[in-house]
Amino acid sequence: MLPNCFEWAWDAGHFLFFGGMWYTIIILSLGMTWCIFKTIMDTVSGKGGDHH
Amino acid sequence: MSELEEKTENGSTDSLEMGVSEEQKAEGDSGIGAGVLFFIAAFAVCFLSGWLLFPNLLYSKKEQPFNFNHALHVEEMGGCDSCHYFREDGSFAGVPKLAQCVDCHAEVMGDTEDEAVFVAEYVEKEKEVPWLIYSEQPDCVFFSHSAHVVGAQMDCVSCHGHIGESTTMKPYEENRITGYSRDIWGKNIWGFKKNSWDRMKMDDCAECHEKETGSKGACFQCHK
Amino acid sequence: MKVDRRSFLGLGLGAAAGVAVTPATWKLMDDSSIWTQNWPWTPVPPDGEVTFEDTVCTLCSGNCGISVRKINGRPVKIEGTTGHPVNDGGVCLHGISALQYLYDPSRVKSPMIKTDDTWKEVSWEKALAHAAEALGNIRKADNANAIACITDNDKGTVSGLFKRLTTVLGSNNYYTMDTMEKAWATTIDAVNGVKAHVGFDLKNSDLILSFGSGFIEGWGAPVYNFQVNARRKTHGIKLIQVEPRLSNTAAAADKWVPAKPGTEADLALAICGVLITKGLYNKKAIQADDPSFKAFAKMAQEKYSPARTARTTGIDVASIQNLAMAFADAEKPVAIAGRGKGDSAGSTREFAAVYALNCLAGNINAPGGFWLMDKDPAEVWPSIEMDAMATQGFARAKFVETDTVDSLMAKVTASAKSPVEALLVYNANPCYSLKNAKAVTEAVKKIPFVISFSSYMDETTQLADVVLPSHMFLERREDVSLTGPVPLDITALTRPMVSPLFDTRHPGDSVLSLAAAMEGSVAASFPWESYDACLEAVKAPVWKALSEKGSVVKEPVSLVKKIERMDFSLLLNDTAVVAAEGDEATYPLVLMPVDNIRLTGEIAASPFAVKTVSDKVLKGTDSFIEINPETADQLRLSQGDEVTLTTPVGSAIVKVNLFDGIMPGVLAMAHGLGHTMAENPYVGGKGVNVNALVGPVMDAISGLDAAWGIRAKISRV
Amino acid sequence: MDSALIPKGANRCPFPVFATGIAVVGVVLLWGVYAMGLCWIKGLNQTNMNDYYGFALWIWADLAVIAIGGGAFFTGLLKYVLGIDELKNIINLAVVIGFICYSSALLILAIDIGQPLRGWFIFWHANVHSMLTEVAFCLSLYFSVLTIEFIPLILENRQVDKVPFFHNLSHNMHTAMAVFAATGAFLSCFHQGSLGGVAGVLYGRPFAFREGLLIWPWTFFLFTWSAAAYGPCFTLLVAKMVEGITRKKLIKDNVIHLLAKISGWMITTYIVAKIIDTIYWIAVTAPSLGFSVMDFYTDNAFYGIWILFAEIVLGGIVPAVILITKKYRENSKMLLLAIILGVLGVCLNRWVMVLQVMAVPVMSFDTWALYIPSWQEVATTILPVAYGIILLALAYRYLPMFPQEKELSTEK
Amino acid sequence: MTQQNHGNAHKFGMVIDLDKCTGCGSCMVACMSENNVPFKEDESNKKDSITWMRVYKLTNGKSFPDTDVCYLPRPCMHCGGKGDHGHSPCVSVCPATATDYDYGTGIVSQIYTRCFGCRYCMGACPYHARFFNWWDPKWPEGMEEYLSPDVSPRMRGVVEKCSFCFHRYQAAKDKAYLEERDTVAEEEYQTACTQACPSGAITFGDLNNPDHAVHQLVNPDPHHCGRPRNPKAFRLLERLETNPKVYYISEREWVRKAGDNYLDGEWEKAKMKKTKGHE
Repeated sequence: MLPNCFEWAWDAGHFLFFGGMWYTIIILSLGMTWCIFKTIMDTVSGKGGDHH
Repeated sequence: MSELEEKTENGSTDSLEMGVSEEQKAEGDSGIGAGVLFFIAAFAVCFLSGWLLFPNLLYSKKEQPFNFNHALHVEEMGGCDSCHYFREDGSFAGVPKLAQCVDCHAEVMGDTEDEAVFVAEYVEKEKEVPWLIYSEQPDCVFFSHSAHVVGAQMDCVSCHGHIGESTTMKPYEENRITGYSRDIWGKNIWGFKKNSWDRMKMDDCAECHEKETGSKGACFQCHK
Repeated sequence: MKVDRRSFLGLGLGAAAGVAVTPATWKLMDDSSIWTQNWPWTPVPPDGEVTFEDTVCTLCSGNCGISVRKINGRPVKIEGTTGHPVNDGGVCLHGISALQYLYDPSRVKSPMIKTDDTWKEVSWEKALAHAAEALGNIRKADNANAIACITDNDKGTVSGLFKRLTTVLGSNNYYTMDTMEKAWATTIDAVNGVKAHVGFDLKNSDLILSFGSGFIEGWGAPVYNFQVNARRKTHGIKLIQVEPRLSNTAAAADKWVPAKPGTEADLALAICGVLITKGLYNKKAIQADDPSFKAFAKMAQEKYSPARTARTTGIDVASIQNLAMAFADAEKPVAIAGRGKGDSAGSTREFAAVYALNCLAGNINAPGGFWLMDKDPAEVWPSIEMDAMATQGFARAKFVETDTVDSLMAKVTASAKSPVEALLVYNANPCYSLKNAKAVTEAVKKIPFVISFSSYMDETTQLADVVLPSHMFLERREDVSLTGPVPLDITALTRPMVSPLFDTRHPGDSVLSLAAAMEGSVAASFPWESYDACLEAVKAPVWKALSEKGSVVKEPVSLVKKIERMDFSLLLNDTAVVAAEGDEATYPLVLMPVDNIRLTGEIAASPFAVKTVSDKVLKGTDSFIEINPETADQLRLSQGDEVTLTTPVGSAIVKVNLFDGIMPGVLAMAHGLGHTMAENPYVGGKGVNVNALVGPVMDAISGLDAAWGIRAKISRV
Repeated sequence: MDSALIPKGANRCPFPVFATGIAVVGVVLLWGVYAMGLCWIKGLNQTNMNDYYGFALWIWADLAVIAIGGGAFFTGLLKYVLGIDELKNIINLAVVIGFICYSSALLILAIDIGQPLRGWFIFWHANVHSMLTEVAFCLSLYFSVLTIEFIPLILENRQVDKVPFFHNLSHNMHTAMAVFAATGAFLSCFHQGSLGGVAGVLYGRPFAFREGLLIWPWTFFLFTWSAAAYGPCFTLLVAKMVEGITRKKLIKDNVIHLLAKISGWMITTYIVAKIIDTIYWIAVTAPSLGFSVMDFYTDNAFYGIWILFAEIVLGGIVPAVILITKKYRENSKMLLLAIILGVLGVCLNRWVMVLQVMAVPVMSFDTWALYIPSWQEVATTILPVAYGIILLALAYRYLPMFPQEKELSTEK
Repeated sequence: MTQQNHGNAHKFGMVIDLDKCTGCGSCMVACMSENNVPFKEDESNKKDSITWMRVYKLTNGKSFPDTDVCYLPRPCMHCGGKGDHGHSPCVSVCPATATDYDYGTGIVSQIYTRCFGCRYCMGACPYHARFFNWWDPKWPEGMEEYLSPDVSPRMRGVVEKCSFCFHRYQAAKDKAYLEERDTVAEEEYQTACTQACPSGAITFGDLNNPDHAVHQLVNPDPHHCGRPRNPKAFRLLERLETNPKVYYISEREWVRKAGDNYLDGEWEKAKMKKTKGHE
């Protein structure tokens, strides 16, 4: 998972596999941070108050 | 579901909602304060206990049966290999047995209190001294001294540190959960180490093997 | 400030965030998995200096040389001693698992006395006093001859001590268990009138004609034979196996001759007949004009002509001719007999027939042939002192003329009150290994006082009144003389590999201390203060070599040259024919006990050995019987069915195992299961003891047990 | 009693009735938890598994539950990525089912391994060449995606929605859902495939081995395709069951038939690929390793050629035909039959790809090995089913899963 | 030793002469005693009985009296995998690299502290040479004294297998290092089963080293991943390309045929081709 794992080797297998994994994790975490950041912005600006 | 039912059903819930929101508004400001305060307090307590209390709890300190003065013996007997020697089949004798010590210590030598304890409790009773070995690796590890000392011409200090110059034995710290000695698992809980003998985990061996032989080596090289 | 829901939420989140930032969680996760790598209940064997020490394994008559690997004096592995004349580095599976016998859970840990059916651990003094008192009362009642003693064989100093004790107590009832070596000795005595120890020089032979012997299944010295078998391809040694079932030996043999069970002797005599008619026998060895030979020749050619023998053995005439021609053409042929491992004696007629075959081939005392060895035990025993009770008892007649425990037990069963009032048992387990084991167990129960010297709580010891537990062979220094049919004369010395684990004694010391407890002339006849002293004194002639080198190998082996007569008259009449007990009508099938290298006869097998046993021989606690698929179809049985196996002697519930290699109409069952040892769950209570289903058949000539099987029937459960 | 939590305008059974239902299923859950405890504390000797059957009921349950949980990623893919907006009425149910299936799969894996405390070694000391590593990574990542997809649904609960922060959060997450769904689909394609790869790479087992493309055996693509094909069947099946139990119409027929049609075409294409693969396997792969096809289906007590017929014809061709012809698809009985056969078909395929692989002897002197699960194994397999029912019931009661529910209830 | 220095790497292997093997089981017990293999009270369920070396009983399937039996001892094959690149069936599937192929010796290692018991390797191995500790090993009271320190006793929940007695190679290397030799002689590294076999049916050594007996007995073909060129020798399941390191020798044709799977008539066709070829 991380370069300080015992099994870590800078070879094709690790690049593809963990490259894909970290790429996916980054997308998910970016997506979530964007959502939360936007939510904070909306809540502070008092947007969500009305109950539709 | 008829109109009526729906209205009453809505009606009842609305009132409930109304009630809830009023409360929130009433103590709006202080409520947040209490929450945050508790947050910080809990955070601080856990943070400090995690960093300070936990390491001490995790490691138990044990004293050696009696003190052993390495410096004195090195001076008297010569290098490490006078007591820690290789057998002719290549295996390593490790910590000397009572039989070796008795060659000189048949009766009390010198006036230290530890000498008295050693002769009384162990030499006379012919009981092996239950030394707590700082650099004892777990059962799954096969470490070949001959490969390192003879094969790679390494000196003892790089793995055992300056124990040869010590006059007193430091307390033996053992991880309560795993049973590993602190010399194996490392002083610094975060894993930084100044000199090579501060920690002797798998990664440390692998690091040196990588440097010297170009690869971490196959599993069975160090496992049994 | 009001504590409400939100503050609790804050508290929780704060704590979680706090802990997450410290190394605690990750450390605990890491340490918990390392904890699973070092569970306190997973043993950590201490390391140390590796040393090797040699000794001799005494689990069977092969006496292989073994070297024990020790770590700081703690034995961890048994390996073969390279260069040892018998086994040269190889060891059988039982020898390798000897350490499991050392730490066997059914070891007797201290002397015990049984009072109204419950064992009580006592001190050595108390146990010896109790035994001495009982023996003393019998002697005082002027019935000294009622004391009997059973040991495995009469070789070596410890058996000598037991024999001496029995004699000095005033009884001539000293018996040894039946083995193939005893049957051969009586045959040679009957035919040649000489006392000799039989040996087969198989390594130098070029044709081995085996009549039912488990040549590579534990017969004689098992590892010696394995190595002979391994040389067959390179040294051109042919092996022909005569057996109704495809055993491991038959499968490895160059030719398997599936003769009907119990007809091996007929086939041997038929081959003799063919050799004689074709004049292909060694004329020098046999005086053709000798009247007894002429009678034997006439009988062999007529009574056992190939045509008639074909009917009795089921082997066609051509095959019999070929066998004879093969035996004649071979330069150094040898014929061997002794069923399976040779644990039980066997019929003298069969041994005589095979011996006749060897005589015709003229290979007696020849390289690669049949050796009559003269083994001088090199023991020096001081004289004994007999008091009045002893001399009077000793004068009385022995309970059973022939030296066989079967007849002794039969005599005890027959008489209302047991003639034997006290029984000493050492290195033998009659209640398990004698045929018709249940009857033997009842007989031993009738004996008022039984003293067992066993190291294990085996079937016989469970019935004893006093147990004087012996060291296990890895804890003893003792002389061992090679008894197996191997062309070697070796006396070896076993060395203690570990200091005794329990409150046990060397059996020699037990005899000495028992004699001392009896005081009087009995004590006087044992002038040594310990067994080690006795060993040194008795083996004085060879002690120096024995103690230094660990073994004395007599090179060359001294052979019995002077043979008075070659008289095969015992084969002329049919009295010695051994048939299977039970009538054919009620018992249509024949049950044969089969010796399996992976199981042991005398003592129970080790947990490792039982683990190697196939699940077609033992499954859970059920034994299997091998049956030919044809016979199984006739009885509408399929693999794994549960059936009741009934023989004239007993019955048991077993499972069916279809095996093409067994002759239709014949059943086979492994020997060595059915031990009843509660403390040892690894072997106790597993399977059926085949000895409980097969009855003894007394041999007309030797009186030993010559049973090779029994008639049986099976019915669905 | 809990009416404040029930979505606006939806009516649910009275709380006591709901509570007893949960209690009953809860007892089954506790029985499963007891068996799980036994397996963890006493070890895996509690099962009837042995050295021939290292993989057994649990791994089958694991594979089957992931296969039928494929509805979540496929429906998500259709709605968010391919823009078939009509599926928004069923996507919530699909996500809940997906969440239940994946959490069950992770739970089963946690019970199945011999040293649960060392489970994280699969992440830390990962062997990138092993299919099981790939399964573990993508399974847990996709589970996080499913959690992300599930959170907005939870936030729409009436009481939670009141808190403005949560209200905004669920709204924002809806807007970003397409990204998550796409990542989820990418992850799912991988790990569904690698579950197929688990059996396909075993070149020591001629029954399971398949050649393939680069490092992926054909079973890799077949498993993804079959999960995507049969997943929606299971979602429809659960929808039908929920409607049956609650005796309410929750999803409009056009949505059901749309999803059924897509699933039908997926099954058709899958079964064609499966037939081709089977023929290639029978004609080329197995014979090259010395096995004729009947060696895999004869002289044992259970596995006969019937299992191949059942998997391909009954579990594949029949549901495909029903689902792609409009007349049959519209007939609710035929639809139900098709989706049941579909789900059973995929479960049978997973059974064959796990258990028959272990049963078939490879060495000529080896024998067939048959195995019957122990009660602990059965209990721990039923545990996720019970847990799933409870979670679904809670979601149905307190979360607005079916947008068309109010509309359909007023129509009646 | 990485994959690069394939050149001077050893390739330890075993040759078992099935005509000398008597099925006595010494190899099984020697292996269990040497490697602290545990034993249960009932070991008759051969599907969960841990026997690193197991002796199979083969029959030629003919009826009485043409039946023939042959015993086949089966240790771990230490497969080299397709093309001998070290992707053995089990090594290529282990998710946590608890089992690994050592290019320097050709031995498949099994690390009991890394294995978390997913048992995938057991499914991958066609030879059933891998065993799971369903139970925590337990020795009768006092018997733990006979455990060897060279092989760490296992705990429940992990897979174990034959290691070609690798601890004996470690000990031999220890001695070699002390005596400043960098190679280990043939007789210095012998497995416990080889040493214990009373019939000398098992030979062990370095297949890459022409002076070693295993190489001479089998004459492995370097261009076909060590396929035996001696016609009487065969490997188990050759066609699966697992490239095992254990070779078997037998004069009996039915035994050689039992080593692999053949379609109807394939064996006869192959035999004709061979006789026409170079015999």
